[in-house]
Amino acid sequence: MRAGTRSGLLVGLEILVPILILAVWWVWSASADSFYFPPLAEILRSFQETWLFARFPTDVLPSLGRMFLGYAIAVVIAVVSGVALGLSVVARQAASPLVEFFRAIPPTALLPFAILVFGVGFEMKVFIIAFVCVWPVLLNTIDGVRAIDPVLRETVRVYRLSNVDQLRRIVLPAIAPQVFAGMRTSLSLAVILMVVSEMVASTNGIGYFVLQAQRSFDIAEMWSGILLLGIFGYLLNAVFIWIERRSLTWYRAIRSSST
Amino acid sequence: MTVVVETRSPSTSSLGPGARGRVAPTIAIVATLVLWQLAVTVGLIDAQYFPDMVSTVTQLAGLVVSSSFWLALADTLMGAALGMAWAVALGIPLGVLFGSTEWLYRAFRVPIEFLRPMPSVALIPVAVLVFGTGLEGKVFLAAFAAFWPLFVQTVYGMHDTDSVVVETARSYRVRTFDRLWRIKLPGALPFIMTGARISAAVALILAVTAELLFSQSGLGYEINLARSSGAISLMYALIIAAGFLGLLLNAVMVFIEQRVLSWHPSTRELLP
Amino acid sequence: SSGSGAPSGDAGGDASGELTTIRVGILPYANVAPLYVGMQEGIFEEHGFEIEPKTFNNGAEEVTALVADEIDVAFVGYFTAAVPISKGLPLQIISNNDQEAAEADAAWAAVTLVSADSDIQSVEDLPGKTLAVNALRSQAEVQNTMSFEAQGIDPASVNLLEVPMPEMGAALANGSVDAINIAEPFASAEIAKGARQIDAPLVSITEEGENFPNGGWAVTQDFLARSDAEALAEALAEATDFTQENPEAARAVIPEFTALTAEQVDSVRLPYWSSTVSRALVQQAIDMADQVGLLEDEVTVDDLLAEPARKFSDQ
Amino acid sequence: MLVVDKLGKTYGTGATQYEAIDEISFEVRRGEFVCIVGPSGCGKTTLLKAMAGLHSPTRGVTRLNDRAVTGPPAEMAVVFQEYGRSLMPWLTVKDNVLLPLRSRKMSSAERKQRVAESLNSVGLGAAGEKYPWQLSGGMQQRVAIARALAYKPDILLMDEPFASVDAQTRGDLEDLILKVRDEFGVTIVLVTHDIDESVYLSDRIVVLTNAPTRVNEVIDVDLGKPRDQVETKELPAFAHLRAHVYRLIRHREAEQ
Amino acid sequence: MLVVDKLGKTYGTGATQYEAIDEISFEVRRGEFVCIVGPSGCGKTTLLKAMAGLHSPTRGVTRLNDRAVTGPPAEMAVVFQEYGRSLMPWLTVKDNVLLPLRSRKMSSAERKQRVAESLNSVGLGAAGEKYPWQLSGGMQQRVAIARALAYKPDILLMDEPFASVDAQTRGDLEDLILKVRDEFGVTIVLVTHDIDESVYLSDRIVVLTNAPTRVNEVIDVDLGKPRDQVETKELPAFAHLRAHVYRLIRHREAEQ
Ligand SMILES: Nc1ncnc2c1ncn2[C@@H]1O[C@H](COP(=O)(O)OP(=O)(O)OP(=O)(O)O)[C@@H](O)[C@H]1O
Ligand SMILES: Nc1ncnc2c1ncn2[C@@H]1O[C@H](COP(=O)(O)OP(=O)(O)OP(=O)(O)O)[C@@H](O)[C@H]1O
Ligand SMILES: [Mg+2]
Ligand SMILES: [Mg+2]
Repeated sequence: MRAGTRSGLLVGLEILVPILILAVWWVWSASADSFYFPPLAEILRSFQETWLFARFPTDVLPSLGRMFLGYAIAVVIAVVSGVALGLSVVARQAASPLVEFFRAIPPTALLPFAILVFGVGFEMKVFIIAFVCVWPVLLNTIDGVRAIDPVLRETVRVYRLSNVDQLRRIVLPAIAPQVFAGMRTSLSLAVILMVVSEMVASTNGIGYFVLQAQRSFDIAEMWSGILLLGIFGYLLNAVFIWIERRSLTWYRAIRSSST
Repeated sequence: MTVVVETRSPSTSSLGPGARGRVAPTIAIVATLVLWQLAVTVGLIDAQYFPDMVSTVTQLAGLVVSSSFWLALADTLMGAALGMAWAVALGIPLGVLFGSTEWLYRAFRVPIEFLRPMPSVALIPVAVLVFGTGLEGKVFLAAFAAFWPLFVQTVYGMHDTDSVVVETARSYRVRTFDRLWRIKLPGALPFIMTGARISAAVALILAVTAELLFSQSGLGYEINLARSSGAISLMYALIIAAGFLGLLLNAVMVFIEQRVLSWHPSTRELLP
Repeated sequence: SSGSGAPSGDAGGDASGELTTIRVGILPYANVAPLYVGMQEGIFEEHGFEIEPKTFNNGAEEVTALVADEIDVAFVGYFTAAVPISKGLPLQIISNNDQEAAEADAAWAAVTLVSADSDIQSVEDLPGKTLAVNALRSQAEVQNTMSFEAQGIDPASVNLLEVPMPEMGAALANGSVDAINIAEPFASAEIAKGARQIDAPLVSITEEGENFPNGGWAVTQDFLARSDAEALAEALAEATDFTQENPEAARAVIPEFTALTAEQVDSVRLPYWSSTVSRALVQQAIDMADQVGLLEDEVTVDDLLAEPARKFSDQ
Repeated sequence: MLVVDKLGKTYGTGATQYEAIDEISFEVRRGEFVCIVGPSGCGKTTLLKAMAGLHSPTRGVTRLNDRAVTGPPAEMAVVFQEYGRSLMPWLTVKDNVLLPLRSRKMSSAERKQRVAESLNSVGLGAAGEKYPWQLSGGMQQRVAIARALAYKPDILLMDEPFASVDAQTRGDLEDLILKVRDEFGVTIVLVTHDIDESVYLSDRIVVLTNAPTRVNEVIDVDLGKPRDQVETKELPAFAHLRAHVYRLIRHREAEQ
Repeated sequence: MLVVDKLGKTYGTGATQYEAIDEISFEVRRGEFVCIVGPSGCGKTTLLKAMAGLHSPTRGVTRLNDRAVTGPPAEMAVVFQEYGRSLMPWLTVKDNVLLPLRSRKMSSAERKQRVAESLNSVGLGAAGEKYPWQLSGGMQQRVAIARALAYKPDILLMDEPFASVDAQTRGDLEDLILKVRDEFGVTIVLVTHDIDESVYLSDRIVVLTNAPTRVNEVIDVDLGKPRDQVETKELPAFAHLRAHVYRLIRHREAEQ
């Protein structure tokens, strides 16, 4: 019962605080009279007109599709190569300068190359999203593999587990907590890069809409797009946390307080 | 043959460990450069729009002797370093706070997850309006973007403390400060250091991006000039320079990591 | 160096011999050569100004910086200026800067190119094809729409796709687009690589011999209230006209603020610089923008052109 | 002083629900040494953690000086069965022992002194600068004991604290703990599997049954004080008690 | 069969260098049961890991059937002293035991059978669906033992495998291991702190000195087979051996 009231309080907080923030924003923006910070009421009106649900199929769905594809590709590539690099000193030494080099390249600076190789369409955008999302997961995977408990490593060696078993049943579960941390960061990057990639050669998409609005000084529209991005960010994360909780029960049991 | 344990050549290797550590990356870098040159020479990539390796490296060599290049580099580095410093100064303490106080985290989860996917491009008007087009605007964008990976990783790291350690701290009534500073934080350090390395690159990327869009100096500014003038090999030479900055920043991060994580399995296995 | 040192104030202008610092937002294109020529020739100094240029990547950032008082003056296209003005931002243009050429083969602001081996011979072949433009919902979209209408083509039949200008060549080369609407210095470079010019939209929509206005120098209403606003407008106008008369001076300064080499500068088409602008053509630009739906409230020539600029406009 | 009152613990809910402790009641007097013995998995650790206020029991309550225990009470130290995991790998042995003292009011010299003393007393005077992962299992366990001793608690709960040390060291540590109890009047509750040890150390022994666990018997150990590794163990009463405890534990139901 | 030849181990370099094992030589014959005893921290775990090919020694070599051991040999199983950390927290008890069998050629029914049998033999038949962190310390230790038994190794190395189980279970497990040895001819090397246990189980006992460690004495244990918890321990030879081993361990230098 005590646990019940506690979680009830937490849910209440989680709802109350955003409402408070919105209220403050409402009051402040109503009196601010700034061109770039229009009243919240205006933003909400524009939000309702734009997204509920006029542009939903035309702008939202294509954006999300590209985002998920890029994200998925990034995660797969990052985990596969991260495991390889985490396991082999030589591979890690060899790849390290290249990895550190490429992940410091701004995605916007990569656009020319991406356009040349992938054209201006779908593939280019997916590439840009994947290119950026790959690094947080990759680094976390490598570091996660390197942090595997030495006693577990020894157990694995002693019992001569097959490579498949080592990967599937030891390495992947062991690194999962840290990989999830990386995926969480990358998820937000995917949303950001969805917008950046739509700076080029787009005819639809949330990012495209925000940038067009910004360029044509439709500031309330721009904020409505940003609002939508934020809402997506929140929802995606909520789904993510839900999945994570389900897959890491064991981890929560041995980490931090169990009471 | 085992996967999980690093395959290390025994100490009887004819090359010293240091030399061996340099051979593999050298081979990898040379191979990449050769592949690049081949891809352009063979025509896999259109040479009119993508420079070959030799001409880009020549460009870069030309840049290296010009002082304005180094000034630009220093400007970018300054923006990235300050942005990173802010990200560290805010991201880790807030991550510790939110990672250790559940009601706080729950209370601000919505605004946090709302802000996290804010694209920097959409924030540029805000950055320009509030912080201007100088160093401050650049630092703001770099700090804003670099904050999140550090913050998220710190929050995750705070949950990575062993439950027995937590119970130990509780039973000895270790005071809050020590519990955070000497128990939770060190326990979270492996995650935090990974986050710091991600953030360092993000700070650099955003510093360059800010320069691309509104700054008056720095690598991004030079890249923008080169791009808008169609000077392709110059542009790629500058992009490579940005990559080198990333290598430099990472070297710093690895240096720090090896010190603060000397107790961690991932680092201590490197010890003899 | 970043972070402007001395913010310019109203004080210290005319009376004493001290120079007022003016922070000017520019785009790194040949268009803004008059600013540098004027600095070189001491024209701004004569009028009591010291110029501090700041480079931006696009007009929208410049407008934001203007509003944030990060810069005093910005070089903006007429379309870029008309849109925020129609939405209530207090901007005006105090001096005209450049215009499109009168002839298609000298056009520099916008030419439509196709690759050498393309089936497309003229604008008539464009329907059903994809045309890359620098930015949608802006000048590029407006000028092409109008050009198509003027040449009897349904604008809706051509797919416009946004591609940054530096990447248009690559996009044309790898076949992701069929034609590109491109400006200098890229246009010359692409033509040198064999691309064929099939249109120059701003030439197609004007009468024989007319120069369509391209861009001018914008300030905020606050700046206009300053006593030295007019002097700045005069200085800009003088520099603009001097540059048009001395193209070699222009070619000499361009490498300073772009990454173009001296040889490249020699081969690019230069803008047509003029401090005067036709009110009728400015009105046409506004109408075109309105027609494409870019404007919110109605904008007149007088909303767009500030007092000093109007003085220089031919009636 | 410390009263365990009808304490019960059920882990989990629904299908995976497991009743570890049915109902346990006993009390520990001030300055008393009580050993808890019982079959593996019967709930000794669970019981100890509930007494330490680390777990909340499903039923019943622990009372310390008539106040219900809801969190770890001040002046109580715990030596965990998972000693290895209870040491911070990022702190040296010295700092591990020092950590709980930081929140206590005393001069830093005094702290250092206490750390050095307690490390010496467990035979690890030379290992202070090492890290826990550079120590053997038995050494780690002794660090955990040293940490508890340096804390100078009023109540000391220990969960199989000597499981990983050799016979000689075990004897030494047993005597050390007895000495600490006599000197400072510490109340000690110790879980052990070694029946000799339980008889040797205790004033009373609480013998538990298999899960769902109850108290099988509480045995008074009247072997007098002080105890001596050789002499005490040669007493006929010792042999008798030992056999008695052993028989109690043997009487276990088939498989749990 | 298994020969430890002048094996030595020095941890670290420079100032923090620590010589754990000076030089150890002994051999284990096929089907033999050898116990290793020695003071806490003397290098028993280090020695065992070197024999398993998990560490490379600083000096000397281990040979298995005349071939130097450089990695864990096939058909060898190890029960680690840190049993808790050697179990995968994401796998159920059953899957933990099953894991090493996956790479062995046998039908899946046979695998299941083996898992069930070995879990039953350590008294955990009912805990198969639980996760390691839902078990008590002693139960975890028994899972680690079950995993080694299910693997049916030719050589079994165990590092204090019964440290966390109660006296009754300990006796049962001791007899279980002896039975396994007799049935399958497994060669067993076991590290223990319990002197009774070492005498009861062994054919020979290797007694180690303090660090830097050498072999103090190798004792032949002629107590015949089979052994019995009651009868064997009543033999005069048992008491004699036990006292002998105890004396050897007592003869330790001051503080290490
Ligand atoms: N987190 C948990 N979830 C579910 N069951 C648990 C949990 N912790 C312990 N148990 C169960 O409770 C019972 C008692 O566990 P406990 O650790 O208290 O035993 P113990 O007496 O300390 O045993 P040992 O002597 O082996 O350490 C065991 O059967 C165990 O499986
Ligand atoms: N990774 C390491 N780095 C440095 N020293 C180490 C390391 N591992 C072990 N040692 C040292 O080597 C010595 C022997 O350790 P080992 O674990 O082999 O002892 P042990 O005989 O198994 O002791 P116990 O009975 O307590 O388990 C100890 O003094 C220990 O401090
Ligand atoms: Mg226990
Ligand atoms: Mg050991």
